[in-house]
Amino acid sequence: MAEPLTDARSTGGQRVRRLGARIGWPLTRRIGGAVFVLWAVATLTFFAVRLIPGDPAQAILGGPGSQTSPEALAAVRAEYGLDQPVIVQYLAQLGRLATGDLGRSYALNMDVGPLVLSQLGGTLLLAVLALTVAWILALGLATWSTGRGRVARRIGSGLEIVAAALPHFWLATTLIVVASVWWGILPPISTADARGLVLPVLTLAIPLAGFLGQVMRESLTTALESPFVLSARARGEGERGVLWRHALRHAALPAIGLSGWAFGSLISGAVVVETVFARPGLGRTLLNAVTVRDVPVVIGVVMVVALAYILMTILSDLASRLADPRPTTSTAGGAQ
Amino acid sequence: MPRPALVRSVPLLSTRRPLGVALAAGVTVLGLALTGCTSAAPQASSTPTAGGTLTYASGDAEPTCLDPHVGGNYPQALVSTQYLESLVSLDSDGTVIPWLADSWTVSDDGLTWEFTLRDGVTFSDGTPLDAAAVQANIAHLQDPATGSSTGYLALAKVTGTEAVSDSVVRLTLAQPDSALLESLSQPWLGIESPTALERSQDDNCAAPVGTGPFVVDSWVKQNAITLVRNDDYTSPPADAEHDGPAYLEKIVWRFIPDSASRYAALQAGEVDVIDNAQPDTIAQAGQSDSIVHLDAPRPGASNRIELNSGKAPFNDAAVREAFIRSANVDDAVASLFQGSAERSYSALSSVEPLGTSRPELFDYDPAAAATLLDDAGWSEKDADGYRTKDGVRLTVVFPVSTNQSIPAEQSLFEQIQATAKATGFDVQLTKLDLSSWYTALGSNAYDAVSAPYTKVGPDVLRILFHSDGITPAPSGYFANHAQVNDPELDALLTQAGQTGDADERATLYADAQERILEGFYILPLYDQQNHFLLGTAVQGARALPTVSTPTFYDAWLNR
Amino acid sequence: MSELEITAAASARPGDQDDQQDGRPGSPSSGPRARPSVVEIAAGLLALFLLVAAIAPRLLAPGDPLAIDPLSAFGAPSWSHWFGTDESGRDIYTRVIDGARDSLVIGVSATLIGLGLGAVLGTVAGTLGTAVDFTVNRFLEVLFAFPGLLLALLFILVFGPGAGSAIVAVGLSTAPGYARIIRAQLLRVRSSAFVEAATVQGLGRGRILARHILPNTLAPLLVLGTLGVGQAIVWAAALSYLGLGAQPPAAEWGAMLAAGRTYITSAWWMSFFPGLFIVLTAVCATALGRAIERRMRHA
Amino acid sequence: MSAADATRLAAPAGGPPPVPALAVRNLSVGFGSQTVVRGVSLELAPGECLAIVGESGSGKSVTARSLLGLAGAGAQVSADELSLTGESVLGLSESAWRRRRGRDVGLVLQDALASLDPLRPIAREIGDSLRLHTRLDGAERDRRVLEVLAAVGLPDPELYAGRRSGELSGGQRQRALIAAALALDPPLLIADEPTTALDVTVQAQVLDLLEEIRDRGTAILLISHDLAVVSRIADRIAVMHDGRIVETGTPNEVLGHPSHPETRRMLAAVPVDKPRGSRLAPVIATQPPPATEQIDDAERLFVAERTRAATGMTPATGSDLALEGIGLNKTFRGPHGTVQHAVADVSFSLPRGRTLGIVGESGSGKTTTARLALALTAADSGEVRLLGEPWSALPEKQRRARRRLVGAVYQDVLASFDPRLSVREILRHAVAVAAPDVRDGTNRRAGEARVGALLNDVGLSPTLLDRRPTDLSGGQRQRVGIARALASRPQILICDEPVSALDVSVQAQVLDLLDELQRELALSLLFISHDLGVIQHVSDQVAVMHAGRIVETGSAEQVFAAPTHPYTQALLAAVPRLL
Repeated sequence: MAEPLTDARSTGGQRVRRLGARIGWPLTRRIGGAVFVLWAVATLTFFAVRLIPGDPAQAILGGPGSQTSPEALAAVRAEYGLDQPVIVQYLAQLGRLATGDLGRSYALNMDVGPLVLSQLGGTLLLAVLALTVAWILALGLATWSTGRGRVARRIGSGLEIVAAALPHFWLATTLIVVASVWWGILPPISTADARGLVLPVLTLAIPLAGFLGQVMRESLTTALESPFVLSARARGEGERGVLWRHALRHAALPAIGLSGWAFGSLISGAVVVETVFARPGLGRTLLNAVTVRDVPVVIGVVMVVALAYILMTILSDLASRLADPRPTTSTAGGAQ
Repeated sequence: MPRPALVRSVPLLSTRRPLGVALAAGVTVLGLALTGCTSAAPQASSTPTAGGTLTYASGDAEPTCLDPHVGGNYPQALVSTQYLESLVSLDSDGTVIPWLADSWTVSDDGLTWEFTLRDGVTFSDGTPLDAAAVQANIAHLQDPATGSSTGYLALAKVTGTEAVSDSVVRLTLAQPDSALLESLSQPWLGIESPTALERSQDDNCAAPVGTGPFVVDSWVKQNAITLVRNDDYTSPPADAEHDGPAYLEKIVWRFIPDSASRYAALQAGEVDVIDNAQPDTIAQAGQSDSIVHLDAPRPGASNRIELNSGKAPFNDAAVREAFIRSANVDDAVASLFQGSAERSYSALSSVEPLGTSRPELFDYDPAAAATLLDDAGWSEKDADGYRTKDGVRLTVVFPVSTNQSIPAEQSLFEQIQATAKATGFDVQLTKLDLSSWYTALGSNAYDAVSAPYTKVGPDVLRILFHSDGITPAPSGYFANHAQVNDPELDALLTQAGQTGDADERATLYADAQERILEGFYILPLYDQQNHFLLGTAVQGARALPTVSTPTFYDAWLNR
Repeated sequence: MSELEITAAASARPGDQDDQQDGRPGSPSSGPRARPSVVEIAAGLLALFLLVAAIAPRLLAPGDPLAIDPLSAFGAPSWSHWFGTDESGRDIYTRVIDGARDSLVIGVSATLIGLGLGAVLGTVAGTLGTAVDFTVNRFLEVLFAFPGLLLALLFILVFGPGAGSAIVAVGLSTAPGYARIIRAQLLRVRSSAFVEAATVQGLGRGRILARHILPNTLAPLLVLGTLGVGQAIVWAAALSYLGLGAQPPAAEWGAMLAAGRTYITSAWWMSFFPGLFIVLTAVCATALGRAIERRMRHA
Repeated sequence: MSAADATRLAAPAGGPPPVPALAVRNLSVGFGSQTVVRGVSLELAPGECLAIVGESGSGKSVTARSLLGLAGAGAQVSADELSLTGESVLGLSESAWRRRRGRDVGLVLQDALASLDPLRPIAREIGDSLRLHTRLDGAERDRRVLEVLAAVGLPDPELYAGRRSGELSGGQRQRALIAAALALDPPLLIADEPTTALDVTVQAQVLDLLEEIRDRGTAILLISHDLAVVSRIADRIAVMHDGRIVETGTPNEVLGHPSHPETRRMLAAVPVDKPRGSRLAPVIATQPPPATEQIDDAERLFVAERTRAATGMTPATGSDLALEGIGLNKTFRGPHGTVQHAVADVSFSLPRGRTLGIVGESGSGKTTTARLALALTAADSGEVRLLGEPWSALPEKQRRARRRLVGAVYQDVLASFDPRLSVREILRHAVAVAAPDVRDGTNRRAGEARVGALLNDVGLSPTLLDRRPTDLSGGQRQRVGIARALASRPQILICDEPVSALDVSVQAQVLDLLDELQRELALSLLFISHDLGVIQHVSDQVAVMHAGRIVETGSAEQVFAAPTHPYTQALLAAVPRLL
């Protein structure tokens, strides 16, 4: 499909400028909002982790199972500032965070920054791939089951509902048993090559595809009944053209808006999936850190996840705006 | 196909266990279950070939530091066995044999030990192994900044070191310690390069330097540790199968916490060895041509439920006995462990020669239990069928660590819960993560608990049952979970720990065990399970007879 | 009066049917009153079954869900044990039936907490002025930026594991989603023509809120709740997998599923049936929610 | 212009009878058991414009869509003949249909905003037919798109080609939609209500365009509900009713000498040029008056109350103006800090018992004026006074008590009802707001009676009381809306486009009803509409709004007979009239 733009320079330029104006101001507001959210997330996490029973100094010295001396505990408390009043610790923590310093892990003998960075890639890759695959699955099912009559529609929406109801860990195990143990075609754990990604990505993508598909199907039905689809048919457009050139784009809009939320749920899913498939990543780091009360790592991971979530939301807003350049913009939904 | 020891089948257990001090029982040592079966290789006839990469999948938690001096838990021991070596080792009969130390002597008063080091051994960074290196290691272990727990306690009686010559190092003790050699044999006291120890703790944790057959090459957190062959290796223990460098070129050491995934990975051939194998997979492996089972129960204490005698209701020996009599353990072990674990009636692991077994004390006898409870005043029953006394329900709070108890063991507790309910006990199981579990113990909020303890030799009894162990460390940690406070028992255990005479020691430990078992402080279940499953390609792998960690020095791949 | 009567008569003429878009009876607005579909009937029957299981489990499964029988452990599905037995020889069918109560209680109460909290937050944000709206919105954004599972994890670590904690934790982590939906709905209703019409009639703010805005805002809650129950059960199951859910020996589906997963290669039925019921419940809830939604939309 | 176009332009008018662009014999369309088109026959020659006129539900749109093979899922279409440009299309396969659509026949729908994909630039929409039916490459298609856009009279096609329908004005949009249908220059163009949503001046332009297209040789099938609109360009008119064509003929024949009663009824309902106060809908007393005792009671009560209201109507203050706007200004802030003057310096006065009509095109500020009059929006400056007393200046709390004096009737009446409520509840609430005794529940029976009376007032049967508005027809809904507005016995009714969404015969009934009520209840009406005919018919005074200002005001006779402002003149010139 060729861009039918007649005068790319002027109209294109104008469009870019108009788009810029539409996005520019919200973007600055977004950045302000993001800083606020990060601050609040850090604060909430700081105090929440503090509520968990257990002594951080003990966590630093190898956990509650180790046999530490009072002197060692005191030394650690002083070193990490744990003997300071909570508010001082909190401010110190904020100060460090403001300069980008995520602090030092209690349990892992390393700085949180490098740790989180090293784990971030795997999780992001997993989440982005899962999101992509979920989109492909949802779109595929929607296109397959539309315009094929009631039975196909029923099957399609039935599959979506079932998919959305699958618990991650159960799905993961079932996939392992079927694909790895019975068929022996895919490794059950993460491997260096891409094959190891298939099952984890599917595990995350299938339930998500169910959600996206449900949302998409509703708007797809609306779009297919709209006058512009009738117009397109009247021009001689076939089912496929109607679907791909017109209806799907409308159907995708609400689902695009949901992508920010979807990303958040993928991170939750990653906690389980990374454990089952023995993949390195933020989810596993988080789970481990929480169980050993490794406060700096918990805060660090949560901050990074929050930041990624915010970026994802901005991206999905941006994608919404690009997909739907109409001026009435709906904010990205955080709906379930 | 000479199958390796399925001699004793066993339970398994999972993650980190705190290790206590090793005590030394001079000469006496424990035979491992691997007796006569050091190799898991199915084809004895083949000639070892060099090269290849072995992938090991561990179900234990990933260590936070690869230097077992720091802290000191079982996962560290597992991996450090591949690159660190100790001064002495044990052979499969439990005899202490030379390793980095060629020979040793002890003074008559038992307070001075001299070790002569093996010649021509260098660490993989080129630093020579000499007396100063051993001194540096002991100093490192005893330095509070290191944060050593297991190794620190093992060396508790060592007060000084001295380099007699380049190759002779002398240790001075405050009291006689007949467990010293056994302590030194443990991986947590592996000898590291003094040059490497000079580095920051972070660096040393990331890649400790030893004399072992493999070298830490890289460690990608939460993914894998890569170990490569040490081509200049010269110091195998006396019971090794061959000399010179290892056969394997590389070991990839992975962490797969999910047991189903781990087994699936082995089935799919993605990994070659897994640990913490679950009972049902062991049973399956028994019928499989492609998977071999290696059973290596850990030394020290048996797996048991400790009954908190420090408070009601278990401060009454009759109630403790009633609980033990009301629990149907035999059937549970049979069904849950599917033949991979054998019931224990002892406080000590079956690999401990000095263990005393008293099956008749642990018979399942609900009728006797009911009588005991009636007599003890728990004669009323409430609406739910639980016994009460003075309006208080007969409640047993039982925190379960999901890290330390494998699913089959958790199910076992559920079955005990069910059978004890028939007698009128309200057993309240709570699954807790490790930190919460320790917190529950530290705050004395338990009536029953199962905590594993790995340690070479019967000295473990002193740690677990001496009244000194009731007082918690500042961290809240204590080992005497049964809260046994018996001066006579204390005396027996102290004496046994210091005597140089083997017979006397045996008698003392036997007496001590009688008191413990007859006091119904514990309900023994089975040995600490330590099962490995190996792909048939892996040949020549064995567990070291010290704390049953696998060594891949002799291993090779027959692919 | 005769003129008015005449007008009345005129208005009743058959031509006055202008809302029927050019007489296309197949249009979707006409059908939905129709009798329930097969799927809806199936979902209804399943819901009934689950309800009976939750209220009177012994009616469907007379056995004791906690009765162990180690010697018949790991039994495959058979005539005497329809769903097989678990690692302690307990009958899985009995346990699944018995678990309906726990699972439904968890699902329903978690959803109620989430919805209740969401309704309060959403309503407060939508009615108490821009400052409150701004504050609540920022708060919701913060909650959204938290991975839901982490919120649940933290909560459980602070308050200890167990079904109660799991309920509150799942409720908490679903609340922001509900709050946003409710707030959006409230804003939509608030700016709707009928609210304006009520203003024109001279109705006071409070009355409009009570009589028009809140009822119309909260009407979709039933649908949301029905859809949410299934998801809450799935969530609670995830917590059970991480060992933070219901405590033994409770026959909660998530816990059973998590326990059975260990034996997936040797005893698939241990995880299959609890999993099947989780999925069935979620599907059933979704189908019912959809059905209610359709009927409400066209009512 | 393409080559094909050029030939067609040059085609001689005479010669042998040309192949008809469209020939239909005995077309029937049914959905399930219901037949909506019964035996329709049509023929259309090239360069001819045939208009099918009918009200909603008459089957005209289904007929049109059947000609494209798009009658819809489940439609059973049968005909003795159905041919496009001489070729039969009966029983064509879907793919064969697809090849013809857009090439042999183009479709223009109502409401271009929805009929053009709002997410795609119009150039793409227009280019789609080219892409589907030709082998032109991208650049050639772009060129052709610009040609077509120019041909439909879109100024500066290059600028607009990249815009989406939402970024165009109504007229531009409709032109683009026509351009999309014309991209391949099909011999037949079917236009389904192409001007319905448009302002009158734009409507005139679009009609001009269609005329031009017809004159170029394209056959046009025009579907409309509006006789006046089609009379302007149609060569022949077919009146459709209840699935049948009841009358066909030239505009002169059909409009001048209608033979079928349905045609006559439709003609009578057109308000244009009908004097104020004359009836639009025929008076047919087919239904006896509701005669239950209860209604009689209600009636008596109502009459008594009305008498009371009439006596109490004597103004407490001396003003004889019901509603007065003085120097109203209202601006809105645009998306990027731009300021839009929705209403600028607007003053109006509505004498008691009279009707002030405000007429203007979309965007002229008339709805904002209505909101200002209702005090739903606060003016930036200026004031609205009610019965000579402050109204807009009051705080809402004080105003609330006086709100019952002002009723409102809305265009989208369905949206103005709480969806949860039945007709009975809607009216009962409305009665309760105005009457405290009913609200307290102390006089529930009186409330019920009043509801019955109101329903009777607006000519609705009490059997509708327990229905929900969604189950009513548009006319019935609007009657309920009026009943609600009357519940508080207002002295003023503000009607914002109350009949725009209605068919012309229903519109006639509603207008008659309002007229009736005004006289009965001595109401003052502020009547806002874009429809000059309606305004002319209902108003005593008229104000013409344009771009936020009132450009002309005066008595209806004066404004319509001798408009002074050029805009009013243009507006009036554009009004489609019957012949």
